[in-house]
Amino acid sequence: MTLLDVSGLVAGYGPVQVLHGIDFTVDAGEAVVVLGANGAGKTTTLRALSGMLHCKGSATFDGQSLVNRAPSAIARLGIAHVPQGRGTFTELTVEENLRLGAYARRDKEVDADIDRWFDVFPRLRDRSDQNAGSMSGGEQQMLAIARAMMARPRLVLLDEPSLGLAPIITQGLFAQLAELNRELGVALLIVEQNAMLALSIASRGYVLETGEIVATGTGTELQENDEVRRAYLGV
Amino acid sequence: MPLLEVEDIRVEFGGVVALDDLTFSIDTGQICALIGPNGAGKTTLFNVLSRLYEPRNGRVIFDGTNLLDLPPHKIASLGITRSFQNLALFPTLTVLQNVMVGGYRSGGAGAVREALAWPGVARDERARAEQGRALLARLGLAHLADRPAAGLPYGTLKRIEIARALAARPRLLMLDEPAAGLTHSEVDELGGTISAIRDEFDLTVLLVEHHMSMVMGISDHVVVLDFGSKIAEGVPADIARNPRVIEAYLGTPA
Amino acid sequence: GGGDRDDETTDTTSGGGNGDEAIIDTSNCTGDTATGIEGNVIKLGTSLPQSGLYSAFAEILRGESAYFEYVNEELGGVEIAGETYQIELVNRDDEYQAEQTVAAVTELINDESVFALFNVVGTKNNLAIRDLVNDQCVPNLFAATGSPAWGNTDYPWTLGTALVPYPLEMKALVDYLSANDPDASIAVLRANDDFGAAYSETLKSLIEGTDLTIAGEETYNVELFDTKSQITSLAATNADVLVVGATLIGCPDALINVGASSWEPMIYMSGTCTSKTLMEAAGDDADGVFTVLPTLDPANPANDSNEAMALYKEKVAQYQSEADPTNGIVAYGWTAAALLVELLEQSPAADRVAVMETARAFEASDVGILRPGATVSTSADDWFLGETFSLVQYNLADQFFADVGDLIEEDGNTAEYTPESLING
Amino acid sequence: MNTDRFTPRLLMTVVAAVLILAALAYLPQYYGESQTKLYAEAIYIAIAALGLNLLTGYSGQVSIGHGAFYGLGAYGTAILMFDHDWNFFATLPVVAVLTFVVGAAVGFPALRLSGMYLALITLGLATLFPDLVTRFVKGTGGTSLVQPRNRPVPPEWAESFASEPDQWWYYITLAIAVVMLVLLWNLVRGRFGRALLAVRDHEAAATTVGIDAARVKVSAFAISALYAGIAGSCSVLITGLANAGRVEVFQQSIFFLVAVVIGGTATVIGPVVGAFVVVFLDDWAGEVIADKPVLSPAIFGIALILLMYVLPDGLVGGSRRAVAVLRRRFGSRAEPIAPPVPT
Amino acid sequence: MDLFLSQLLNGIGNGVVYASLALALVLIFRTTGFLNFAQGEMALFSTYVTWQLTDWGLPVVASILISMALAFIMGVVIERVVIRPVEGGSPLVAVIVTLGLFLAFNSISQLIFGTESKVLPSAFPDSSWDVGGIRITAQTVGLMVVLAAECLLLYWLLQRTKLGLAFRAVSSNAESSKLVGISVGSMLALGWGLSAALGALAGAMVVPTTPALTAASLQAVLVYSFAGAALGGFDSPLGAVVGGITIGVAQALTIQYIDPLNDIELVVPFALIGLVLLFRPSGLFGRHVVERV
Ligand SMILES: Nc1ncnc2c1ncn2[C@@H]1O[C@H](COP(=O)(O)OP(=O)(O)OP(=O)(O)O)[C@@H](O)[C@H]1O
Ligand SMILES: Nc1ncnc2c1ncn2[C@@H]1O[C@H](COP(=O)(O)OP(=O)(O)OP(=O)(O)O)[C@@H](O)[C@H]1O
Ligand SMILES: [Mg+2]
Ligand SMILES: [Mg+2]
Repeated sequence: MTLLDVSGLVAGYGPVQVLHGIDFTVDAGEAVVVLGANGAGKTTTLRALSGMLHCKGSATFDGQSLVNRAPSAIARLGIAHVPQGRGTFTELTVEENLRLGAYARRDKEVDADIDRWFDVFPRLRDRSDQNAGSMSGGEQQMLAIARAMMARPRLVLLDEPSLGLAPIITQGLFAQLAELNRELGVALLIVEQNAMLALSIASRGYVLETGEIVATGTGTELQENDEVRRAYLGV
Repeated sequence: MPLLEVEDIRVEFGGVVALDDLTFSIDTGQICALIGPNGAGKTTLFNVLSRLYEPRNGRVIFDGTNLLDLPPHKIASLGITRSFQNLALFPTLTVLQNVMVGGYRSGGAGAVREALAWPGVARDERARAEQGRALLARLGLAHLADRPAAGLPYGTLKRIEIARALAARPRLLMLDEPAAGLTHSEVDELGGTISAIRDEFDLTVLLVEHHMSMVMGISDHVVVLDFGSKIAEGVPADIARNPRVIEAYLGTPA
Repeated sequence: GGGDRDDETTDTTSGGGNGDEAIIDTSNCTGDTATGIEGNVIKLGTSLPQSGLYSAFAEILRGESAYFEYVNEELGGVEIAGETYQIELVNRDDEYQAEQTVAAVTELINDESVFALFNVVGTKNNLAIRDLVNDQCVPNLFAATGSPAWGNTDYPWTLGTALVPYPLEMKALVDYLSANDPDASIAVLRANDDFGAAYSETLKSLIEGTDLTIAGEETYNVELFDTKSQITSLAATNADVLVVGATLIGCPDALINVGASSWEPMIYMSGTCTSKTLMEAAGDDADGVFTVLPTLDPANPANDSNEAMALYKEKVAQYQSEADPTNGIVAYGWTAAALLVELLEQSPAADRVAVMETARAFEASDVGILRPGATVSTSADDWFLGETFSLVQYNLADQFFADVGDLIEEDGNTAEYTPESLING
Repeated sequence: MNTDRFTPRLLMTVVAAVLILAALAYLPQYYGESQTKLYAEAIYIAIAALGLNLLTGYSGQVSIGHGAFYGLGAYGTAILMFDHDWNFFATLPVVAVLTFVVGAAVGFPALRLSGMYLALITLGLATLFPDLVTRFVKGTGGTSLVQPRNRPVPPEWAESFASEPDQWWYYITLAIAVVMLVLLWNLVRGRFGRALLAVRDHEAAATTVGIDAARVKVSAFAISALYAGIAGSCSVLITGLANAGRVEVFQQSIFFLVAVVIGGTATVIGPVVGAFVVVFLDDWAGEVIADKPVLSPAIFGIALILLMYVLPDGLVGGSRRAVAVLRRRFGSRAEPIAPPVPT
Repeated sequence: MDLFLSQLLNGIGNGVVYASLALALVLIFRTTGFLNFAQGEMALFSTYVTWQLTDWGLPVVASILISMALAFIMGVVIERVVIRPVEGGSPLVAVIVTLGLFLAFNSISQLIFGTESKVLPSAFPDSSWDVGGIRITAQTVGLMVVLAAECLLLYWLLQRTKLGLAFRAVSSNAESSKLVGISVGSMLALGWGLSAALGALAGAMVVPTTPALTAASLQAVLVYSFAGAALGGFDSPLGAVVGGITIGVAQALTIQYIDPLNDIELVVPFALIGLVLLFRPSGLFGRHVVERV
């Protein structure tokens, strides 16, 4: 079943158009990767989907249109976003950041979930009372991911989740994402430069170049595409 | 001969020990990589070297001078500049202006003379602009010179930071995760650029990076931090095999 | 809008007049001294705060307008040397800011071509324009404060109003104390400006040679109106008398603070504080407070039988229905307007110099709601009006000021009691 | 920043400047005294706004207390002229030094503060200054008003265009303003201006390339104080007096800030345009509802709010946007549309 | 000694007045992240409304409550209508807009309610007690009780509730707040509403300590309230109270004991703030935020 259905999406900044009508889908419980060079429009795509940018075209999530819906309403539909630049609430503590992740939830299992993500990123547990703004770059990246997960979303938009993470943490993170995806059926839309790792957990991928999708296919198909190998896999 | 000697540097924040009596040195002309898990204290060390953080104890000797005796704005004159892990550009300035700020120290005429358009002021200004354009061209950014910095792609911004740091004509260039957010091919290209500018500008480079391909590819020497202390040091090939480093930092790729 | 440069007629270069021989030196007045009179209309200008924090003074304008409308409509106008003129009053809002007064007055003189300025409000505001009116030979009539500065003979074109000059208030107090409590100790609360200085400096000079003593003095910031700590400090002196050289909300604030302490001095309060709203604000603590009044108290129902008071209330109700006639500020405006009409009618010619000369040898009684029998006058060596008044005491039960003793007549004496620097500073 | 020597844009700027100057110079020939005065007021407020823009626009430090420096300048000039019979022009360097030094002295502790804490300290300054004046200045009639009588008279050679003193005063103010504008222009276009913007945008990064952020910020504070001081001096020339009430000082401070924001922060010409808008808007607000003067502040306030809606980036930013839109519409040149860049 | 105590008490009496308005400032800062220059004038307007209600014969407490409710609505509407268009833009623009509101509110209050001063009855009894020769008024005690309650309530709201967390999130990072599902617009409107209501309460508490309600009633107080809030730290309710009281006491003691500073006693609070901010740039109780590079 198609969870996210995007077609003809156009978005940009003021007079500058960045996305020139892109189409793609994410099925329920699927993990999809978006590859693309610097400035290709990956971040723009994710921001448009979570309502942070004015956009045209069509994008539906579970049958509901996302176009020009308020970001907070989109979040409440079950879409979480790990933004590029992390979007930390710098003046708040680590724990408060995580609680905010669960803002739209009404259930009583928030504490249990915090614990769960503390297990994934033990550094966060050690620093649960530290001001998030004073954490190291990688620590904040962990926080951003954990915060998004706290919403128990149906779809997570991850914008370069491995940015600034140590290799060992990156490996753990992707293992965890794969598990979430497998066990809980959380759909993932991952923008990632570590293409090898990302494709290893994804079922499909898209390649974005200057605002247009130029290639698509399953993980293995892409891994065999020469263009992709040269630019994104470094082999 | 060491250009920079870090001795017993200790930084604490409340209960957190960010640097735990760290000691190491970098030889002139080296590319020295500083790696370690998140929160190991790499950026903190950069901040100590730029005098943004005050260490509890220790000394930092750069070419015979104790850095810790100087105010932050004197560090650049000594020959140390850097890029930032979290982008630190001047978003309202154009790309060229950003780089020209890097050349602040060259040909400073003083505000009064500038206000009076004293002879020489315009010449200095032109020289700075020319230097800026040359650096941008060197880093493949010439076409962006008159664009405002805000809104450019992440990787481009990182390169502008390098250009700005170079504009101050440093002897030691410190780069904090310059390859973050780049694709594989871009990472390789940047690695090449860094080696090349080291040679062209006679630099010593201190590099923090989580892209192991780049670290292993271009560095002469690697220092590994964990919890603020040095856990290993050596040539890249040795470090890659060091079990402690693998356990704390590298992991075993799936 | 812009006017043409070419109709400039007055010379603006010279210094102040020199008031001894001819009262008014007109040698520099090159302009048309009948400017502002066109046909049977005489145009006057005023500037006062109508917006901002001091806009309560705008009520003066209602009192003035009521009187002028009454004169224009019912008496046919003001008669000057056999001709009758309708009065037109052009007003400007200066927010009580001196530089705005200057701008407003420049405009009134140059663009509106008023005959004279009338009842401009505020000491600083009038000081700021006194060179200007001197230079341009425009009468500035009834400058609306009790500052002693209006006695400065370098400025013959500025005439003070019929408020009691502040120094005379102190004279009345000292006289009263000398008679009733000759060795009283006096505590002084004063505003931190020239206004406060007028009280404290006159008082100090007047008690020289008497057995009265100053027990303490505290200044308060007029722009803050808060006197609590000052009163606490003065209360510690336990003086017999408190002089409140305060204005606006500072007056009731001081009274309330005295009431809240265990100190029970006789209180003398500035004559500027007598408005109904301020007295109401002081509540119970206003009982028995002394002050002076040059006019009848419009809030005192006993005065309603007075003919002038009845006329005042009737006409205000008729012409300015939004105004509250029991508000002393409205009553003040009415009386000032009546004085002006009286002055114009006494003038031998509809001419600036003639009017100003009349102003310098002016005598009037039973004008507006001035006290019956009270005469206000000026002469060559007495530049002050408002020198006839009563010492009064507030009666809380009936909410009005009751006279204490007889009418005080100090005509021509202000300059004598006032330290020279206050007049010519 | 135009590093090239000669561009069509520069030519247009020069032509526009000459035209505007010509219009300003002709003004007092056409208008009467009151109107001339109003323009002169706009011009000296522009001087203060120019300086404040250096602080608020370029250096990012918000001050709502520059009315105090303006007052200091006004009193400096007025007292020297009145008590010591100085020539107006002789007072200017003294005022410049005085306000510069006091500005630096205030700017120094202000270094540690930012945002609203700084705004607050400057508000304190605006509140305190009138009290100090009331306390220490005994001027005309014992009040804090100081009114020099020796304002400069038009010299003979100026007879043809400034026969009236108010015209002469206007021209003096205009000349001072032009000089101050040119000086500031030179200053912000170059290394110093860039350093200010850099410190504002990212202080740590600016420090690491060798900019002494403290020094740069204190300089900005001191220079802006100097500009406000000179504006105050000019106000004495025009109004003939120095005065400082709490309301006045606060209002002046607000006028300067509003002029900066309405005109366009971090642009050279913006504050000048803004000053004219503020002065004439205020004048208009006082007259528009003649029988309800009590409403005039409300009208002024609401007009400000509406202006901010229409021109959130100020008049200069707004007109740049308008030009960009026109260019795109008529596609005359395929020049990339650069977002507002400081000039 | 008695004199000292009396002055101390005067200071506290004034200080609680400053503190009550300072609390409203803190609330708006915590909830929306900026400083509302119109805060005092909005409170003034509400105070006039309270006066009008008492003048129509309503009991004081009821008038205050109604006026607070109206103020809440007014705050929400102002945020929605006036502030919304400039939100997310340059903070300077917002400053100018609140300055515009400041002017508008002052003058509209005068237009509607007239320029004559009004006497606003106090919510507290007019009694006082003599304690060892020092007079303590019910007014001061009542104000302190209300303040303590406000302070606790605010602390609880901001620090202990989900709503409070959302407020803090919005003022820290509006964009991320949206991403976690917080309706930023509603939070801002709510913040304005709450602080307007608190301002209405403050006005109704403060004005009866002065002789009368005029258009200038809150302006002098507001300067001290700003000072108090700065001293305590703009983001701390407790700081606002401590800061306000400190300023009041410093002022009273200066008037009594430092004669050369008479009538320029304002020097003292500002010197105090300068000093404190020099050592603690976020005020006594303010949270210092580290921005990393
Ligand atoms: N705020 C902005 N204003 C103007 N242009 C922008 C802005 N943000 C991005 N752009 C432009 O939009 C294009 C796409 O940017 P986007 O951030 O989506 O790229 P990306 O694929 O995420 O790349 P990366 O994250 O590696 O930088 C780029 O050319 C960029 O310059
Ligand atoms: N101001 C501060 N207050 C408290 N803790 C701090 C502060 N600054 C840094 N830290 C802590 O010090 C440790 C070292 O941080 P640092 O930024 O140097 O890490 P790093 O090695 O650069 O990590 P990364 O690879 O994630 O960038 C981290 O755990 C961080 O949380
Ligand atoms: Mg991106
Ligand atoms: Mg780091």
